[in-house]
Amino acid sequence: MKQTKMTLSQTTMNLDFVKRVEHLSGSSVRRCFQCGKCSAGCPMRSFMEHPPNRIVRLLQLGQFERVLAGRSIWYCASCETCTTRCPNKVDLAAIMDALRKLSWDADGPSKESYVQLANRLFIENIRSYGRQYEMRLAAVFNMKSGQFLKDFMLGPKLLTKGKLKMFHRKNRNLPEIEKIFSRIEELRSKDRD
Amino acid sequence: MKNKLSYSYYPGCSLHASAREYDESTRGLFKALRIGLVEVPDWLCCGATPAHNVDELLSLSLCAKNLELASGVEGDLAVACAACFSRLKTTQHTLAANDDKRQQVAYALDGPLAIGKSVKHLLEILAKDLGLEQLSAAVQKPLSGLKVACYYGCLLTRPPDVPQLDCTEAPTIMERVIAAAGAETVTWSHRLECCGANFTLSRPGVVLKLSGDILASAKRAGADCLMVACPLCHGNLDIRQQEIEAASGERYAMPVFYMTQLLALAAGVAPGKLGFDSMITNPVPLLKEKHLL
Amino acid sequence: MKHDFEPKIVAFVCTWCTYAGADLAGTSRLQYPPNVRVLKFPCTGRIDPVFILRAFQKGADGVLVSGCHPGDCHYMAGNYHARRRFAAFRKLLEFVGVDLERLQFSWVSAAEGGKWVEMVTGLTERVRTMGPLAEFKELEQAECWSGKLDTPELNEAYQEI
Amino acid sequence: MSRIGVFVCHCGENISRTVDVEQVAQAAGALSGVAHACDYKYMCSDPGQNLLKKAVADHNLEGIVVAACSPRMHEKTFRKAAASAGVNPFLVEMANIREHCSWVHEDKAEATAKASDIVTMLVERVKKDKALAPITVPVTKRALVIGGGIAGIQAALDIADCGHQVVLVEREPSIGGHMAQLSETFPTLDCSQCIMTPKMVDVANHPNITLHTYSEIEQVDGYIGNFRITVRKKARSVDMGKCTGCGVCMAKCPQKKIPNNFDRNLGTRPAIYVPFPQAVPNTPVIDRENCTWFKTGKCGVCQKVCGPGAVDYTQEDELIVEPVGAIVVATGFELYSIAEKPKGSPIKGYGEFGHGNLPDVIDGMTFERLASASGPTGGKIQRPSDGKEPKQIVFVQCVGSRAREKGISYCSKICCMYTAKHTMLYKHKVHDGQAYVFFMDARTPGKGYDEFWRRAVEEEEAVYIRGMVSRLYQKNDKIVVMGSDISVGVQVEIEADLVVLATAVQARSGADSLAQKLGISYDGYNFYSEAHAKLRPVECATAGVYLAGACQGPKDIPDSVSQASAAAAKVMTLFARDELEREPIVAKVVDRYCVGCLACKKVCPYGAVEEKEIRDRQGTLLKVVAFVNPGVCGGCGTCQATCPSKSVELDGYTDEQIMAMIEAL
Ligand SMILES: Cc1cc2nc3c(=O)[nH]c(=O)nc-3n(C[C@H](O)[C@H](O)[C@H](O)COP(=O)(O)OP(=O)(O)OC[C@H]3O[C@@H](n4cnc5c(N)ncnc54)[C@H](O)[C@@H]3O)c2cc1C
Ligand SMILES: Cc1cc2nc3c(=O)[nH]c(=O)nc-3n(C[C@H](O)[C@H](O)[C@H](O)COP(=O)(O)OP(=O)(O)OC[C@H]3O[C@@H](n4cnc5c(N)ncnc54)[C@H](O)[C@@H]3O)c2cc1C
Ligand code: SF4
Ligand code: SF4
Ligand code: SF4
Ligand code: SF4
Ligand code: SF4
Ligand code: SF4
Ligand code: SF4
Ligand code: SF4
Repeated sequence: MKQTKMTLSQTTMNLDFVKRVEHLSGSSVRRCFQCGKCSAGCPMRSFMEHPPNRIVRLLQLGQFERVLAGRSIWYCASCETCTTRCPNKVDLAAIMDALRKLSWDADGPSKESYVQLANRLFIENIRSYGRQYEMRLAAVFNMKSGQFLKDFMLGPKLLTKGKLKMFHRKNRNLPEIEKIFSRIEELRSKDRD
Repeated sequence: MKNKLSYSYYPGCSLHASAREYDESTRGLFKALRIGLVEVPDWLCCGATPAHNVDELLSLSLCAKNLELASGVEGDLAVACAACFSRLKTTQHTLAANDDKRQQVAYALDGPLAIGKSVKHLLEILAKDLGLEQLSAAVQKPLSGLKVACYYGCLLTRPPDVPQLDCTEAPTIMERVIAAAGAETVTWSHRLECCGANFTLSRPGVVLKLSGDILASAKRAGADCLMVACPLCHGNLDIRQQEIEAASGERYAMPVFYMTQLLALAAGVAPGKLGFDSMITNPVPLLKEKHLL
Repeated sequence: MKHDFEPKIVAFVCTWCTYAGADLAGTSRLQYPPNVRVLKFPCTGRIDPVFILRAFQKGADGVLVSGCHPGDCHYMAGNYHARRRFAAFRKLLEFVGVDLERLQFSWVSAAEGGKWVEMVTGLTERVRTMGPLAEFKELEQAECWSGKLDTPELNEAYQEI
Repeated sequence: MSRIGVFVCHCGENISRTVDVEQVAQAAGALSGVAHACDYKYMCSDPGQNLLKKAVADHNLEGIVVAACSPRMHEKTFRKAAASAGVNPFLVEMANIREHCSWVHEDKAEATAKASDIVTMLVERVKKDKALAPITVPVTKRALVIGGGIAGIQAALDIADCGHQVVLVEREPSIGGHMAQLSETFPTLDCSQCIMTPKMVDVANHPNITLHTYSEIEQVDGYIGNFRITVRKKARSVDMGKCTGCGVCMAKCPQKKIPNNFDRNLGTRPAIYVPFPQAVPNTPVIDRENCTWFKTGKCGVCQKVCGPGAVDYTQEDELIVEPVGAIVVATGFELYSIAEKPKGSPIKGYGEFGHGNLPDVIDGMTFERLASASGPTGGKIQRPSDGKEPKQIVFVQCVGSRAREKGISYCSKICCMYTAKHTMLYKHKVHDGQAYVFFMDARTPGKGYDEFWRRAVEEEEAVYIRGMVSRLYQKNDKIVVMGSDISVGVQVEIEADLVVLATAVQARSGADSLAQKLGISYDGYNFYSEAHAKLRPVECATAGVYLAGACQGPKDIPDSVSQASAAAAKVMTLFARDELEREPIVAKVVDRYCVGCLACKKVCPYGAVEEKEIRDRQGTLLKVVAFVNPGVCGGCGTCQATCPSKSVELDGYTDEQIMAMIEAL
């Protein structure tokens, strides 16, 4: 349901959330004066329901449900255009990162499952192999997202061009990698409570 | 020609697979320029966009680990992929400024951090360490007549205080490098626009739109080909080019070269070693037309 | 209300802002404890930390230093210099063993009669609970500097520089 | 001092209600050195003052303490009374037992004790007081005005009309400043030239104004009332006495293609030139950098064609010394231009707008020249690249301003209004064109200002889009403007024929070095600082120097003119007297102790501390010490508290006086 009314009070504005975003991103949210320059240059604007400047605005108002509910944050390409051009050094790209992390941690209410799925697979790949194996990534993604025939035409072409490796070697330092992952999990769970 | 330049080398995941021609041409070019290149053993994925997208700490830790691994190899760290370059630089930048994060990463890596290695993109090595004069001196087959649209994408220059490779909004480093090899460069509008990046997997529609705009702009400017320094950009502009054509009804047939392919070609490396055959948009007719093959 | 201990509070204030603020407290008939003695300066920039030390030696139990708000200095920048000077001075005071709670810096403008009252009342009450500052008065007995500038000892010292 | 009189006031009942005044007087009388102590109902009344005078005579008093109200109330009254009785006014102290005592305490015993303490402290202080004589300095009734823009012109005319001599120094070959470049001016849309040129001519013809154009301030010595200004008159290469302004030289000069800066390089000028036809003075100068004769020793055409023989290649810079009593600084501003790599400017540059490499992206002043009837296009709006009339024109506000990441956080104040003006001028000239404005806020406070902006929107149909522009790029012969409309929440793309950027108003480059010569302060952006933002907005903290116009901060013409007239009024107030008298609360350095560290010089907010050399009779340098110029010292005492060797003393607030009070605690 589209919410067209906002009741503002100290209880409806979740400013703690905003503080966490500011802490994680290392960027102030308050500095934004809504010039819209970020949104003017954002290549992904047309795929988002909230333009970047509105994301910041919603944060200023402590409306984190509205921010996280949409798919906007998952459509940010981390291109850094907004951060580069913001006249107030609002690091929107970092804010987007922080929002995604918070959403991810909260097992995000976002609708954008494909992007999330791709991210998840990508990271799992690193954990199991140390490096990325594009072939596996693409195949598993298609399988899990139920789009078995996506890029059907592309696969064989890439294979013949030597661009997809069918077989891969695991890194020798996998135990170390595993340790990094588990320690980060530990830190994250500590962070959550 | 004598120079004693030597680097440790972080190819990044793509260069071992979809961007193997970038890897091969880089090695070829550096050999021709007599610049040493020693691959960092057991390097890991830098985490790329997905990691920092949802887990900054993971991204920082993976990069810090790579920097630590690289510290075991002589020479500054040469990076080919713009995305890896950006991640490594961002890691250094973030950890230098943030004690909390530094401590967390140190905990994750279980030890003191060794992240001081100087990280350099190939462009920097060619334009600054080697120098444009040396580079042109090594040219055996000038790329005369080839009109190149240099595509920077997002991460080579942004955000302003991280990569510090060149001017953020009006860089010229790619143009200078390729001009040193005798090519002509075109002035065009979309050099710094986003190609759609890693949405190629999850939302290819995005890529078709954004990369389509880039191809259109390069064509408008009269370019023969595009030159890139990032496997992701390459993937979107080259591998998806036919889809873009199909979706937009425009015909581009615009070869997308890695900068090292063109430079190595100019430096006299055998074309057979430059992976032209693995490009989707066939560059051979263009190169023949320009008498470069 | 009578107390066992009535602290002596000395206030060093600038003439343009805080002195006028204290005047305003008066014209508004606000009430505050009578423990404070006010010394007027052109500017907080004129306040030499030696004065504060001396005040403690002479029996002050608490000292208030107050001037114009940053940016409002009548002399443009005097209060900035003062602020910088006092930052160093606080360390010195701490070193010689004065509880820094006895020394308060603040900004009171000519319009802040109420804030003046708050400052004075707050400091008086705080110092009251801390009790008298004994060590320094003893020091005074031992040392005996006349406060004069033209003494032979000082002249000799200057010659040496 | 042993003969001190103490006078305790009842203030009706204001004091005596809570303070036992008799007891205070009695206690005072017992203090050592007090020769007379009494109380009285109203000390400030005539009988009260007479009582004081009489006591001085009767008891031969040398110092006086009046225990009454705040010194801010009646110190002057009692000092005057004492002076008329023959006691130096600086030997009078007020013990504030009303505002600081009787009014703020209830307990009579406590209040009385406190009042006695206060009186004791001031009795001790008065013992250390020294008689001070008011400082007087003569006033040279001539003013210097630096900068001949509208602000400088207005100030010069006002002062000169009042009958005083004015020296006006202008850096450029002509006076006029930015206003001479404007087409029409908000909020009334009158023609800038029409209202400006008569004033420029008035300056040239005024018998009281000496005009030095093509000149700069070389050196400033002295202080309020007594400045000595060294002016460098740059070599014009044309004898102003002989030149008739016929213009033949300019017509014949073969070097014709030099970009005319006055026209923002849209047009060209010869090497011998006046910046614009209405220039004052109408005497050309030779731009030696571009003149063939100066570059190669050949040509000499202008000299040959000049009838009166005014052209003189051998002229050299000339230094003139002008004695003046007051200085008005009116050096104006500079407009940030994205084309020039900003030198010394805090602005980082606008690569996303093409770094000035897109010919059809211009700034506001360039648009003024396009719209000006006397401009390079004769008032036709034509874009620089191909001279076509733009049908889609986009204005972008706040370029450089309000962008702290780009370097400047302030609002330039004039651009909202001139952009609205530009949309109107455009509409008046290109009836079938459409103007768009990207803006964040429309800042239009001022009489008739908001109405003006609304007129641009409602009647002249400019489309205002709330949101900024991220990028501009060339696409074929259009400029693509990528903006956003944050109200709708969409990206907006416009293919424009011409883009006009409202770029930031900045301080003059080199404003800081002029400030250092003048000893005035400036803010982080190099705008000159006023003594007080609200109450002394036209004075510098440095006495005798006044500010007018945009050199103090972004300003439009009405504000510049108001401030100029105010500065002139301040100068005239100063000139109304032959001598300046000021409170003798000034610092003095004791040479003997001073070690010449000059710590005092660094902290002095008034730049009053100078270096003084001490030499023996043979003239060998013994040491360098600090010297406080009493004409300049503001009396803050910062130097004294800073001096490591206690060698500088502030009269009226000496260490002795203050220590005496502390000792009396
Ligand atoms: C595009 C644009 C449009 C505008 N439109 C309007 C408008 O419609 N209405 C309006 O009210 N205002 C307008 N303004 C503002 C107006 O231009 C200024 O308010 C006004 O020019 C300020 O006058 P000034 O005398 O302070 O400064 P300036 O006009 O800058 O004059 C300063 C003078 O001092 C000289 N000078 C500088 N340094 C030195 C030195 N060291 N020694 C000697 N001389 C020196 C300069 O050469 C110049 O002649 C506009 C401004 C711009 C940029
Ligand atoms: C809520 C508010 C907040 C403000 N805050 C600020 C701020 O923070 N900073 C700031 O710079 N400005 C502020 N201002 C603006 C500031 O108050 C005015 O700029 C300023 O008071 C104007 O002074 P004035 O002398 O022109 O007028 P006024 O203050 O209005 O004085 C006019 C005087 O003339 C008298 N008078 C009127 N008619 C006659 C008559 N016929 N005969 C004789 N006497 C007459 C009136 O009684 C009055 O005493 C604020 C204003 C408001 C409303
Ligand atoms: S560019 Fe910066 S200031 Fe402007 S709206 Fe975006 S975040 Fe806010
Ligand atoms: S970083 Fe994300 S939000 Fe910012 S411009 Fe790029 S895609 Fe848009
Ligand atoms: S210099 Fe000579 S020719 Fe030129 S305007 Fe003056 S009088 Fe005429
Ligand atoms: S001498 Fe110089 S100014 Fe004179 S006509 Fe020749 S080029 Fe022009
Ligand atoms: S006056 Fe208007 S356009 Fe100019 S800086 Fe201020 S808000 Fe921006
Ligand atoms: S009317 Fe007042 S509140 Fe409204 S914009 Fe103007 S100054 Fe601001
Ligand atoms: S600070 Fe004191 S010693 Fe140093 S120069 Fe000034 S007066 Fe002399
Ligand atoms: S008293 Fe203040 S103004 Fe005077 S010389 Fe000392 S520091 Fe400067």
